[in-house]
Amino acid sequence: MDSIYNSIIEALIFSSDDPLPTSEIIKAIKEIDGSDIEITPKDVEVSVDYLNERYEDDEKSFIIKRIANGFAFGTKQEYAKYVGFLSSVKSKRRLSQAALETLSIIAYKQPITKPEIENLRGVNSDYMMNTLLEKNLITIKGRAETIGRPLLYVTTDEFLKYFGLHKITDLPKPREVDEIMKDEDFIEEKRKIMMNQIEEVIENEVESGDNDGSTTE
Amino acid sequence: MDSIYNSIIEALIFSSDDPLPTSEIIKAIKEIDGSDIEITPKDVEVSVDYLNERYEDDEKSFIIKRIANGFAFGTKQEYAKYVGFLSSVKSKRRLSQAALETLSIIAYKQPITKPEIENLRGVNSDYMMNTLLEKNLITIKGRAETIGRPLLYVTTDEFLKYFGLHKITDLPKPREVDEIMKDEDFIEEKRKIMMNQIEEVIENEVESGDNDGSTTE
Amino acid sequence: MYNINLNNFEGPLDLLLFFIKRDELDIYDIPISNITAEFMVYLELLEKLDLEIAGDFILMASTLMQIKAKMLLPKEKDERGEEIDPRMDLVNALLEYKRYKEMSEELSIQESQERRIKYRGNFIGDEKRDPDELDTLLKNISVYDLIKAFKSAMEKPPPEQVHNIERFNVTIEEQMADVLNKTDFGKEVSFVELIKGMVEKLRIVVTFIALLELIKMGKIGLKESPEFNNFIIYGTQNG
Repeated sequence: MDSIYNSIIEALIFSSDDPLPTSEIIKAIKEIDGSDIEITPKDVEVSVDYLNERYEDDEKSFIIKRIANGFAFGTKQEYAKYVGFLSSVKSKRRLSQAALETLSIIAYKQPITKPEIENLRGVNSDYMMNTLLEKNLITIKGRAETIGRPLLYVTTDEFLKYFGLHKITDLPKPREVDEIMKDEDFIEEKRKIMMNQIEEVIENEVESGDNDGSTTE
Repeated sequence: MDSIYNSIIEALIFSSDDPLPTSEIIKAIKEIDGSDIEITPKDVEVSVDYLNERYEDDEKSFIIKRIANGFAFGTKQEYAKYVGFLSSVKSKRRLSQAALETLSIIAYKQPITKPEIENLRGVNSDYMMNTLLEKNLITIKGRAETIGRPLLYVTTDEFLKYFGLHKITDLPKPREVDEIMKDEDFIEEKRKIMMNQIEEVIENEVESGDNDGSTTE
Repeated sequence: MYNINLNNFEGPLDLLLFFIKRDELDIYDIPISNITAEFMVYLELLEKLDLEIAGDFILMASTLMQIKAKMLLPKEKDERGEEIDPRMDLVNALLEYKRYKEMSEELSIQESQERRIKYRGNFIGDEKRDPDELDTLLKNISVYDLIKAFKSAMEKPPPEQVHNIERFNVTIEEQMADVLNKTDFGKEVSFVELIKGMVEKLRIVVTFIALLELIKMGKIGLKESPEFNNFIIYGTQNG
């Protein structure tokens, strides 16, 4: 096997979204470079071992691992704490879908109590509410006059800043969002009305101007 | 900065599923190794350049790219056809001409309102806006101060990533109107020819590795 | 008759640009009559084939006819007395549109190039260690720890001796509000920090009772501090 296939095998394993089996690697190479290319499963194994030796020599932070009947790149154990920190920060920072849902309910219905939110979402929202409070996206503003006088939640200035809004009334109205969605029927109706209006004008125009007798029908 | 951080920076970028900003790299290192570690954004840049030189020397099939305000590992162009075979590249549909047109207006004039976009394009853009919003290439950011306070649209990091741009300022500059007039046809033709050539190359590559006949359009 | 691919045009401006380019027209001196006629043919073609015509094409048709009509009338003049070309707005719109059309071609090239690159997408092989162990964020503080810290705080000699005796009017409610304020959503304060500057023992006692009350209500939480005999108070607000 030509040594150029080391790099190609590397590229294939790197770019695969799943652990890549030897058979797929061979298939890809034969498909692109021709079925007469001689490459065996053994060749692929040797190539991966060679690549891994190179990564070791070059003190790379990653190697090719054998995972679930295939090959996948992975960072090494030595870097686990750095990598772990990054992923934990990310997972904390990303507003999960549930948090976003809760936040949108508060944003549009504020001031609102926790029981009301939970009623709308149909699930317990303690954790979500705490996350949002911690991130300073919502805050408590007084109590409702209802039984038990539950706390009322509102969004914060931080919330506005995060979403690039000046004031809370700047939030897109549900109606505006609908408007962005294409409403086929509506557009078709509008078209027909406009077409009828202009039809007459066109006819007059064609007759008076470049009158060649062919009018719209 | 200690040279050990080359490997740590490599591991951090390698393991990030989004382009990783310099600030995150510094934060992770300080968090794990102590806030007294001296590491500047400049150090990170130098480190990435050093790593990339090494990948070149070692004939690696991937390098660190500056994209969407951060760093990410990506395959080199030379391996496009092999990588394309593994599906995900070819399955991405290209954006339509109308989508690209709308997107270029938003990219250059952001923040911009829908009426402004429609005025420039001369067509209703509801459907396009919806498509671009769904693809997360644009998003809503606040409202204009003009009458009716229409929503303002901006491009996203996903937009940068999609077009392989590091920062929004990396966009090619639009020509001045006067300039367009001067050499209009010449440039236009040249561009068309270039486009067709690129298209052809890609299509051939995709097709050659793709026997189900579904190609890009 | 030229062959026109009906679906080739993104809008009326695009179609007009096509006419201008095809017939090598001077954009600043568009023969409006011809181009209007061409435009109408196209529009009728669309109608005949029953293709979906956006209202925008129809709108452009009326704009063109308006310009055409104005061209026949005596020219309007601007404030400086110069003649206004009725085609001016259309020309400007065409040029501006062309600008972005060009840019969309640039973007298309970038898109093509970017499609050749694949970013890493499989992270299951990465070794990760949960950094939780690094945090001292542990909730295994008992009331015993609390009392110990309190006792130690009480035993520390106050930094200054104050001799004047005043009516002491600190309430648990006030101290609760103070603590809540200092731990306002996520903010943290250590116990030592909290009682710093409190010279009267009674004030520390009242603050301590306020803390207990808030913990009971679940409005604050405690966690270990790296320092011995101290602890961190943080706001929770889970009602």
